[in-house]
Amino acid sequence: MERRSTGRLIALASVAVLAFAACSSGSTPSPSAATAAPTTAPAALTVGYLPKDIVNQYFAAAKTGVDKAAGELGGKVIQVGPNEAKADLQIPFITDLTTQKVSAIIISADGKDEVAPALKEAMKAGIKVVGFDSSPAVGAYDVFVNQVDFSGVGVNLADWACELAPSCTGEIAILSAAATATNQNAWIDLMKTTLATDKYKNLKLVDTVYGDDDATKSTTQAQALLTKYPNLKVIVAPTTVGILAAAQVVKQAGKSDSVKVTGLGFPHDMKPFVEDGTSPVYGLWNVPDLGYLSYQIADKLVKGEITGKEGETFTVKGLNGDKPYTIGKDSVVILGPAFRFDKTNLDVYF
Amino acid sequence: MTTPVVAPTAPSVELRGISKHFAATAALTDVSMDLRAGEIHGLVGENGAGKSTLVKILAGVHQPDSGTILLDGETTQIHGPAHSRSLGIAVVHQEPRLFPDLTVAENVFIGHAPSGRLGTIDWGGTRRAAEALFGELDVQVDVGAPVRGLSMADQQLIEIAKSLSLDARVLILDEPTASLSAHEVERLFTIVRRLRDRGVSVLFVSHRLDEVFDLCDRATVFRDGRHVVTTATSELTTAELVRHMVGRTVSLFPKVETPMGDILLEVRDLAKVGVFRDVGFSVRAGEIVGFAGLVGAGRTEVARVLFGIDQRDGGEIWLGGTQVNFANPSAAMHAGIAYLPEDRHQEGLVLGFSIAQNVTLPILPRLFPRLLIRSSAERKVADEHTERLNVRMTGVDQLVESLSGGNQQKVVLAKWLASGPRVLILDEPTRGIDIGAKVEVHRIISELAASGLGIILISSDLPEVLAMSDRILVLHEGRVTADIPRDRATQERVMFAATGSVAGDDHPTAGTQFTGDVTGGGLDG
Amino acid sequence: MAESGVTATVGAARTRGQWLSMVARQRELSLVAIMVVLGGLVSISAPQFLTPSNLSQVASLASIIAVAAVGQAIVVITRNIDLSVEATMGLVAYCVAIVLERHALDAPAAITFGLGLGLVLGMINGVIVTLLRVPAIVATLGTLSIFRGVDYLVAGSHQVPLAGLPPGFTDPARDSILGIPIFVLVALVVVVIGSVVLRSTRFGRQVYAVGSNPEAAAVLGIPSRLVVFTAFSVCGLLSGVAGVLWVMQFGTINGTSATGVVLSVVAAVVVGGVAIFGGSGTLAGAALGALFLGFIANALILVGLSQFWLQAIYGVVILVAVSADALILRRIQRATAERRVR
Amino acid sequence: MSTAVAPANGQRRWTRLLARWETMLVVAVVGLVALGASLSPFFLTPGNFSNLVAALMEVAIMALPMTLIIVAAEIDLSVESMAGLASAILGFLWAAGVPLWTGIPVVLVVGALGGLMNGLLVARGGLPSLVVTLGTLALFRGLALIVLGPRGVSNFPPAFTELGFGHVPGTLVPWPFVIFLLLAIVLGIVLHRTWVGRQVFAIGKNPGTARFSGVRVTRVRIGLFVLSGLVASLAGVILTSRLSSARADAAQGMTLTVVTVVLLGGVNIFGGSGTIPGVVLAVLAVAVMQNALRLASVTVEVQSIALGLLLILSVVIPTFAHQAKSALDRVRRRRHPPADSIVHGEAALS
Repeated sequence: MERRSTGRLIALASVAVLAFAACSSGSTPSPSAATAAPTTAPAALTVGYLPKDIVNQYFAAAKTGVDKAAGELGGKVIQVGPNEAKADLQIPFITDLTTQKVSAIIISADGKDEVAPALKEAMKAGIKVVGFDSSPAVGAYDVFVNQVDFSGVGVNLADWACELAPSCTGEIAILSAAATATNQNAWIDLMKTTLATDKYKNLKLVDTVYGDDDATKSTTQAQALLTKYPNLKVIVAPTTVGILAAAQVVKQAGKSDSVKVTGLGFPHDMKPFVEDGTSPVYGLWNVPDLGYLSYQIADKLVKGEITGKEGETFTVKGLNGDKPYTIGKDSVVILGPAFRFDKTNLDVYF
Repeated sequence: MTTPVVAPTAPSVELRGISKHFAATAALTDVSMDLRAGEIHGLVGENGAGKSTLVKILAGVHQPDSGTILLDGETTQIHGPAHSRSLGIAVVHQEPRLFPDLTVAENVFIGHAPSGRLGTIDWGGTRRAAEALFGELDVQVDVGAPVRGLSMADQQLIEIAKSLSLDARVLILDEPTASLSAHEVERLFTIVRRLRDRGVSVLFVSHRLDEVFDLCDRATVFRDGRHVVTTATSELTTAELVRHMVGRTVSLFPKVETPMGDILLEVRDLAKVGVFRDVGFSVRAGEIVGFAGLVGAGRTEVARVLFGIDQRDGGEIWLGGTQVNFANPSAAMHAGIAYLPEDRHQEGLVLGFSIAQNVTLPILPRLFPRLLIRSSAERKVADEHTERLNVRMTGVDQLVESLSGGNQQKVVLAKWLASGPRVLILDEPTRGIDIGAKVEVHRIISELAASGLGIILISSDLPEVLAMSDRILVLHEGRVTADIPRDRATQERVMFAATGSVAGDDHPTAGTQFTGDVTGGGLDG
Repeated sequence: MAESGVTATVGAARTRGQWLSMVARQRELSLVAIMVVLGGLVSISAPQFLTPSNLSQVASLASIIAVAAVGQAIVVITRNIDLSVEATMGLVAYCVAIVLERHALDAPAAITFGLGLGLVLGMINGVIVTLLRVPAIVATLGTLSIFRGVDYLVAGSHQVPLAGLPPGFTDPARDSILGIPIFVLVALVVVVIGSVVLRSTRFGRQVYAVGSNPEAAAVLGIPSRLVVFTAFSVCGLLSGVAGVLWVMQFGTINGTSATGVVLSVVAAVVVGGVAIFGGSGTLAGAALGALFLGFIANALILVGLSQFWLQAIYGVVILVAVSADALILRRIQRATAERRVR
Repeated sequence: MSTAVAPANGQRRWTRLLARWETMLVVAVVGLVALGASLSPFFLTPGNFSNLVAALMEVAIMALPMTLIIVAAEIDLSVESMAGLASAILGFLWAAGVPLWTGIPVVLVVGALGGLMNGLLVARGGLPSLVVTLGTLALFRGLALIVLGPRGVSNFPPAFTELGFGHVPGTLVPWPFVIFLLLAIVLGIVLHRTWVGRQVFAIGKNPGTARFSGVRVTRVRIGLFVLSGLVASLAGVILTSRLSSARADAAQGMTLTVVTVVLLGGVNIFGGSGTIPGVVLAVLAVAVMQNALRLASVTVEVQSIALGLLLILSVVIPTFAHQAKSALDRVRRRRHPPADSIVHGEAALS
């Protein structure tokens, strides 16, 4: 009995392995695997690209821009990063990049203070630090590339909500990322101040919930919103994960007509919802450009063309209509205004 | 060999000249006996008489070295347990092997449940069949309830029902009453008699002679692996039966007479609900007090309370003139009590440890007050005590699991001697160890007594108790039924007391109660 | 006299242990009862709680966990545990999503593939535990990080969006038949089939036997290793089902999908009254456990009690459940002990 | 299942194999260092070694009491949440203006109390530690979230940050590593050189005998859980300091790594055997591996796969060595039976 069963087990086991191979072949090769060990001495520009986490496609999109720039300027990019957006997981990568003496680090901080000490160490070691997307603490970077004019986003969000709510009236709710997320909180605050103005007096912000940029949590939260506020008009989700979850929930609940979704999202994700009217209007900045600009700045910093001091100016071909960028307070550079996606520009796609 | 008997029926099982050896030891030598359809046949004998070996042979666990087995007159080889079962032989063990989480019905039919369409188990059928079975036994059990929570007795009934479900022709009960209360025993008997009347041949292995008389039509006595006699119980008296059983003198190390000191330990009206009560006795320095009685009579339970493992519900314990109450074993240890437990592997030794580590385990805190273990000191202590008991070993760093049973037991003894006790409680100190080691252990025990320790010797080996003890305390169903001084102690006396029927002149000590009811009795192994 | 004595004893002997063990066996009922009461209380402050739409949403979400919990329960009943379920779910979810996005397979084929993959991953656990003799907790702790690692490896930073899935693929997540959400039906089917198998087949009883008393099982010649292997395989298969449901529920799938789910699954099993040391428990219990936890989560949000309380309440629920089990068991045993010699 | 006690007769070989296991670990560490050196020119730089250990210190520190607990045939899954709770409370108190020299002791006391709770439920309540600590895993995390909510507290004084991130003056040795070493030495001595440790082993191998030998089993078990809770909260403090920010989700998911490291160190999951040096070596092995792979820009997913395989192999190898051994013994015994079997045969008679 035992012997026979043993035989069977082995047989099954081998089947297991085969079927397994089937799966991996049926799927994408990991992009991060593509960037394998380029750790020869950094004669050419070697830049460490350190996103919040390596599974979020937002950063994959940004990296396409980084790679583009690197290609043009003949530099090397090492992508490293945790598979969870957690600061304690991000720090070792900073220290390792420091050890590797990369010329520059392009980072989206998982926690502005958490990563600061490590980044300062890196800067001490003569490495240029460019923050993008989510800022490290001031002083822990040479330049921070802000994806968008923050106050602008606040206004935009309010405007879109107003536009989608029938005659700019009714209940609206916000589905944000983590309650700790610096960007989202800034935008939400600005949005609130905007809502306070007379034009929006009939919009009632009933609730703000947090989906932690996690598909599951965001979905649950969105569902709860629909249940909790039967006559909700608009869900504003200033996060790519949140807006997608919200749109799906609304669509699946068959409420695409009564409840609208807006916020910041990927055309790649949102296209179908623009088409079916669940989310006619939303916005985002050009993420690849964000990566592109970040690398350009890193390059300039390393080559000493700029130092990151407030008031310095520089131009990047193909961006900002070839007009010069000016480094602002706290060495912040602003990519540009968010742009609006709707039926008119369904073809714009990244 | 077999004397002619009343029962008219032909033998359903017959054993001819069965012999079985384990390595050097002869377990059974040229045993012949027969078992008839519709009879209850008692099989009695002391420790090592060979009863269990015979049972195991019938159950197919062992194959005889020589001799033949006949079933209904046909020579049969029993290849294994399964085969034995298929031949219609069912064995009910002292401790049933059931699945606590499964229902009664399922335990009865596990493996051979009636299956309905699609080969799925037909629970209705199973349930009905089980109810029918218990109906036949005239027992009302909720066959739908899980076995967990059922008493040992009820579990045995399930085992019996199981054997019925396999419609066994031969039912072997291996010491089924050892852990049953009088009432449960009575119920069991009622059922066994019913089976007998339905033509099943029952082999009833027991130490309780009165049960044998009460239940069996015939009885067979084994001694030292040999068949002594088979006879109708009606033609026997208890006294004769006992003589058949213990008709030998065991060559034990003679006890050295030692002067008694003052009273070390005194126990008054000790009680634990549902286990024992009104237990009172005293132990003097240099005295060996033997505890005789059946399994479940409460001997071990008393010891556990004395050692602080269990808490008493009533009574007083006086140690060296001061009243004591032990919250845990370490408290008892510090007060100078040591307890060599019954189960060497689960309670006596840490098998992964070396001899030294085992010996010093109880006294580590005392030995190394500054926490750090100095292995030199540890070895010294271990050497000292193991040499005293001359444990056969390569050194104290040897792992205990590589020692023989006897030497392991000596290590446990050494461990407790190392704790320097005033009173030493020995629970079945010689169970399962070879004669040689047995004699040594006996020598050690009397030496210890001679050195002024008070010793309580719990043993089911009656000759041992008789040889070693200055006084024998007999427990029966949780009460002291006799307190017999050495000079008056005989096997018969002790045995009668253990059955609750005390010969007139053995007055129990104060606080003990005499109970007249005669249920269960005889020796225990 | 003897006769009556007989019947009397057994009858008397059981009564006390009996109702206690009955309570023990009625975990399902008590869970339902609590949920009803809870539902009533919540709906006072949050009327939407008891609306069909809400209930079906909650039930659908819970059904995913329930399916996985059923698999887990089978493994736990055999005195093992499978910590790798969430990784299995995640990997299956992504593989199914990706083959759909790349049109490698059509929906039915993809689903079959997903279930197959789950089965295979379960078998891998089974082999490691039974053939390589690695304690289940260690083995599945290992495969947890291996499967998850493979998931990341396969997925990278790619995310399969809803748009990547064939139209209508996610419909089952909201559709219902005769008012019963499809997910709930799936869970029901799984529970029913599983329960029938466990209750009425040779294998099913062997599962309990192996967990309840391994020695006795060995004596009866039950092929323990084969039973355990099968249990792990089934657990993998059901994790696969859960993974597919996950795709339908959330539409967007990446390498991190289903992270952290194992806690809810094991919690559901424990709350469902399955003994962590094997031998007892029902699949219905495990499923109800999942539903119960789902209800609490939803109720908290609706009552407006911050979701931060959720974790703490989960913890308390688990502790209460396990203490209750132990308490009842102990009472039963004491009830027995008190019938010993006196 | 997991907490069942291993067959006693296997113990001897276990211990012998463990002796070998440590040597295997040493080899592994050396091998990994060599690998690292070959993978990256920066590996053997002094600075790298401090990074290498720093990244894993909280795990390493929590692994030490976990070793004792698993040796005693229990397990504590709640450590990560306790660390998180510690971080949360510390942040809460600091934000509330409580000075750190008061806050830290308070946090440590909380840790001890949490451990006490586990201990009482397991040792007195007789509940399986696996489930109990699963419950407190959720409970403690919940409390952390309730105490601090989603916000992070980060304005800690630099001196405090120094504790977690800084180095021993004049060296590159990070403070947490010093704490880890001290704790390892202390617990190593306790487990292997004192009678307390001996009692822990006795409980793990055979609780029955331990009890009958006057070992205060309940007390020891409770003590172990208290220690675990205390050290977990200490790890929480260190993490908070290293990240210079307190968060309710701190240390989330660390328990798996802790248990993995302990088992990797050769500790028997069924209790009764294991060594602190083994675990320390395992910590080094894991730290070196992760660092080497990071430096070689091998992505995190490969690391988690490698970790899982290591874990399984760490059990498979000894098991099979053991089986081979006992098979040999059986053959030998069949040739000439030792005294034991005779004795047992005789015992079987009655």
